[in-house]
Amino acid sequence: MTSAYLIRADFPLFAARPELVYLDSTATSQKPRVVIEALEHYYREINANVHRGAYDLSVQATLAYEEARRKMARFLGADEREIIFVRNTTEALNLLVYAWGLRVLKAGDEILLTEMEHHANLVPWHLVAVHTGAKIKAIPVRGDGRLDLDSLDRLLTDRVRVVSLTHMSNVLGTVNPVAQIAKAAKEKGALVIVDGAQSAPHMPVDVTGLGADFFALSGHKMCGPTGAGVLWGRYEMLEKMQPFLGGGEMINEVYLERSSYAKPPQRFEAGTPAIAEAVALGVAAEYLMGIGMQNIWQHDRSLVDYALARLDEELPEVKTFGPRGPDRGGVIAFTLGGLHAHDVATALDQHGIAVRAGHHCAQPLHRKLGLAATARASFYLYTTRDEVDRFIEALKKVREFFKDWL
Amino acid sequence: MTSAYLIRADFPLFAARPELVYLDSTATSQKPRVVIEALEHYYREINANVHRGAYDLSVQATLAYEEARRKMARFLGADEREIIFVRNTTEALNLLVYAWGLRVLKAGDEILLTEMEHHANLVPWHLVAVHTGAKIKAIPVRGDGRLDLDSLDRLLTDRVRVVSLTHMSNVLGTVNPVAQIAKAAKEKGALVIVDGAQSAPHMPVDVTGLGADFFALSGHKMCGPTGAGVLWGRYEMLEKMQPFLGGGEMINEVYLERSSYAKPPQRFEAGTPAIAEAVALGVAAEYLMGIGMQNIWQHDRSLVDYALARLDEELPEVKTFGPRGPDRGGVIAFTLGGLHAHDVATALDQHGIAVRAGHHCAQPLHRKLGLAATARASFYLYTTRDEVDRFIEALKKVREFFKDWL
Amino acid sequence: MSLLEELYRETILSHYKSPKNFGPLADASVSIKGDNPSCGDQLELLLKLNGGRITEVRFQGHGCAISIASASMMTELVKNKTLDQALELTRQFKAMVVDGAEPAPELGDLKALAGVSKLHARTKCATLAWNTLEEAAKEAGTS
Amino acid sequence: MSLLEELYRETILSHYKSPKNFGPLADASVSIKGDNPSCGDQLELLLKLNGGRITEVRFQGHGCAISIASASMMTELVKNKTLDQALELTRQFKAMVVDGAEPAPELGDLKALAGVSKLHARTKCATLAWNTLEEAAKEAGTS
Ligand SMILES: Cc1ncc(COP(=O)(O)O)c(C=O)c1O
Ligand SMILES: Cc1ncc(COP(=O)(O)O)c(C=O)c1O
Repeated sequence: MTSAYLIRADFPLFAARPELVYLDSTATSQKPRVVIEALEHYYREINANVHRGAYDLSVQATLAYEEARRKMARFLGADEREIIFVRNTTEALNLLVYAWGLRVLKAGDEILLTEMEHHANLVPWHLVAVHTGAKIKAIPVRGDGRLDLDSLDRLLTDRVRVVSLTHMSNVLGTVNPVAQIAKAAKEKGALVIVDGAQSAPHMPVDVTGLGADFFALSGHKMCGPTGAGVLWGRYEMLEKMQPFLGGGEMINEVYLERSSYAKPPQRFEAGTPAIAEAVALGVAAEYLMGIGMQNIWQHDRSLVDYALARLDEELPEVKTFGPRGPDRGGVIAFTLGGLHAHDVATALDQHGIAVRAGHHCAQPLHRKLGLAATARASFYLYTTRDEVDRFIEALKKVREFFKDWL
Repeated sequence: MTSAYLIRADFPLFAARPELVYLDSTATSQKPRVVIEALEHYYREINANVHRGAYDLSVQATLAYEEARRKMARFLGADEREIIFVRNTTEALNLLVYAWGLRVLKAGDEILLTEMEHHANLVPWHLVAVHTGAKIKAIPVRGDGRLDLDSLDRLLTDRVRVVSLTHMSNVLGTVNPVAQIAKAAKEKGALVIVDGAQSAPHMPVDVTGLGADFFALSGHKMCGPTGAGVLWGRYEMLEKMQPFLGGGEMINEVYLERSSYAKPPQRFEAGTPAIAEAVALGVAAEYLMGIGMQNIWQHDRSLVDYALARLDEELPEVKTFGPRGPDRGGVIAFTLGGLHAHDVATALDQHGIAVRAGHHCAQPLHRKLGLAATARASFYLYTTRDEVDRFIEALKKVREFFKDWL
Repeated sequence: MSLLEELYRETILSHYKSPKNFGPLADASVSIKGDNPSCGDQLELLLKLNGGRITEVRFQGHGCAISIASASMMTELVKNKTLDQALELTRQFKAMVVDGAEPAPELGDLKALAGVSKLHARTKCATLAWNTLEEAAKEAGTS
Repeated sequence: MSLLEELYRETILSHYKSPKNFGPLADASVSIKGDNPSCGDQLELLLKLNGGRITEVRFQGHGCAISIASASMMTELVKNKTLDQALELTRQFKAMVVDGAEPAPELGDLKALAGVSKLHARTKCATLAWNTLEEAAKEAGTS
């Protein structure tokens, strides 16, 4: 990969804040200049509403928007008709719960999740469970931070109608063997939904190869603007699905008391979309493809291996979570002695190191770890080895500062 | 108001396209420099995820986001805890349908709409009707483009649980007497929802004065970016309502099989919001308040009166729709002889005039008018009298061009 | 010649005002509805088939000059052609109005619509009848 | 002195490690739970009241040094005060940690938390116990 030291120059925020060591890309990534400029360019030169225009400007806006759809299709190895623009992963998963789960699931059906899910892949299913009587089960997480696949045979009963799981944990960094699980699930006739919020930004994703039915991502975590994400779905599935939000653009004919619906993807994009944001997300995907998703993955991998080795060696008071090995992305949740994660994060912030503290929207996983909160450092294509060093040196100072209280 | 000729200078798109006469602000508005710069500034200097941060950058992002909420509260005369950020009016109305309509309405209940509703305020209710057995009724539109209020007594039965109507029609320009209708509806114990997509950008709105329970707007129509809108709701109502989307940030406690919810407005903002867009929408609202909503309304009013007078006088082949008088905003839907609206719009576009053609997401209203489509010209704070003149001169050329076929 | 003059010629406007083969068709073998939801234009295409050949074709509905003229000229062109020939003409027509290819001589009068390729906003109008024809051919193939 | 040193002093860390009045309280007149959903901190406040006076107060739960120390010192301060006095102290405490006001002398040791006003991310931690106290006072007033 082009050196992270050079890549940094593409990100204006680092120039504006030269002292900052930003280790919270798992929450949201920084944005390269090309993405910010794409927004600017859109608003300065081609802003108009899409689809409905009979004039040139609106045609240009529509072309830009549909071009972004093609770029996202290329990014995911999908067909452009399978790309639905949503706000974020959360909306994508809710769309599935409302348009499919609430309509199809029945009492006695089972929903199989994992213990490492983000709230975005838990809370919407609770709604389904309450309203339909379907039951939620979860694949356990083992002590090493990997899923307990031995339990799969037992859990994957004939009653399981859907398996919805994260591709990569935002706490443990674990990359789950989605293709293997999808295959087993498909054999049971279950639908497979992948929460790609953390995988799409950090590794090559080929949705057809995964064998899943749906894949959700958030643009803001992959160098795109806030407000735009993607739900990918197999076209046969999308065609069968009822709409989620009702309104303009997703219809065919509307009467006062009834309406008929357009084909996918329009069926699932009601109202004026986040046009500029989708366009800029397309630019972000192109930017990442230019650098190479495999290169980004290798970079994340090498930083996390380096950081974990140094932590193990030099900071025995630090406890980290998640697996070691090639199935581990650039996320490190950790604790320092008996200190609370918030106090550690505040102390690191005083040294210019931005890490997150809390349950990272994964309360059930934290409960399993026996903790209310962890601190979390995460890496991305612009993170340098130098920054990892600064993080570790700062952590040593924090340990020193609190030494009587660990 | 500061002259529209001066205001134009705030909008970069007009400098980039000096020949363009943009008459489609009803679909989406152009964006002033301050709004584009707010996005840029956000991404270049303060981008981080909100709410969850233990570090300074995230605190700054959160402060900017919450400041935007306060600005929108000021814009609407509301309390900041009553401002929910959504994508657009469409999402706001769907939120109400899912979180309230589908849960509360029963067979036999009635939903009262109007014949001039946008699809965003029709299609979601169809879902409720199908699933609950509630019945949809509509206040008729009279020949002059106003609502037939005489029918209100008859329509507003004890079975009406909700009255949902547009504040201003995006086709007729009619401003509906919402306060009066809300009062009558409240007397019957019905909930009142106002689609403010067209009113919020163009006139002063004081939600408490309106007497409604909910009010929806789209940021992109009021000088803000795409991807951010607002649902305002009375706090007592919001407090009683179940959530819509489930995910991070809207929860209190999450277990594998159940969850409890945060207070409003967080309860209704699941996942990473459109942060930069919300921040920029706050800047847009401030920009509009700086110019003065009453001034903008007067400006729209004077342009529409001028345009209608010239059309009546000089283009008898043009038929316009909607009321004449102080309850008419800056929107003119029209036909030219027997020509199809698309052909008229294409011809106008060749003269640099951007108008929309179609049913403008109001098929039932067009059916009532006996037309499949109309052309529509609409005005905003940056529209000059000179542009109205150019529109009318171009329309004359179009008439001349098609004269044998009118 | 302006784009407007290039497009809205006598040919097109007269087909618009007096479309050919317009109206119902009793005993149609296939009838298919097409629409452009973004503008509300709607069209129904009715075909009588005999051994893979279009022996009768009519259409009804409403739309702009471009969509109606395109439908009207299309019905004149495909009548008495085989479905395969009609699909080949569809390909040629789309090449002209979508990709801006030189009008194939087989398209005859339809070359009057070549200007649409410069008006992206209107390609959907010009292709509505043809897309519907493709749907009809699919339906005929499966039934 | 760095902000870190200003904040994490002996006072605070020792309250964190050995909180006062921590644990259950049998026969509490009011018990109220408070939480910071954004970080998962949770706290339960238990009060025994007698004629508007707080005769016993304890808390339990988990949180960071700032939230636990704040709760611990708060319980020491409000014990044997009337609810009205406790609410006035709450006002003074919030003025200090939210608005950065000079610590009121009545706050005693709690002035050790004054630095929080410079750490916006942590004001919620410092005020958690106090917000819960306000809720408890509301509950006591209505019951
Ligand atoms: C009256 C009215 N309601 C709702 C909408 C839908 O707005 P949006 O597409 O931003 O959700 C519009 C805009 O087209 C409108 O004019
Ligand atoms: C695994 C995972 N799923 C879902 C989400 C939710 O993403 P968003 O907030 O963009 O909807 C996140 C991000 O926090 C995540 O890490």
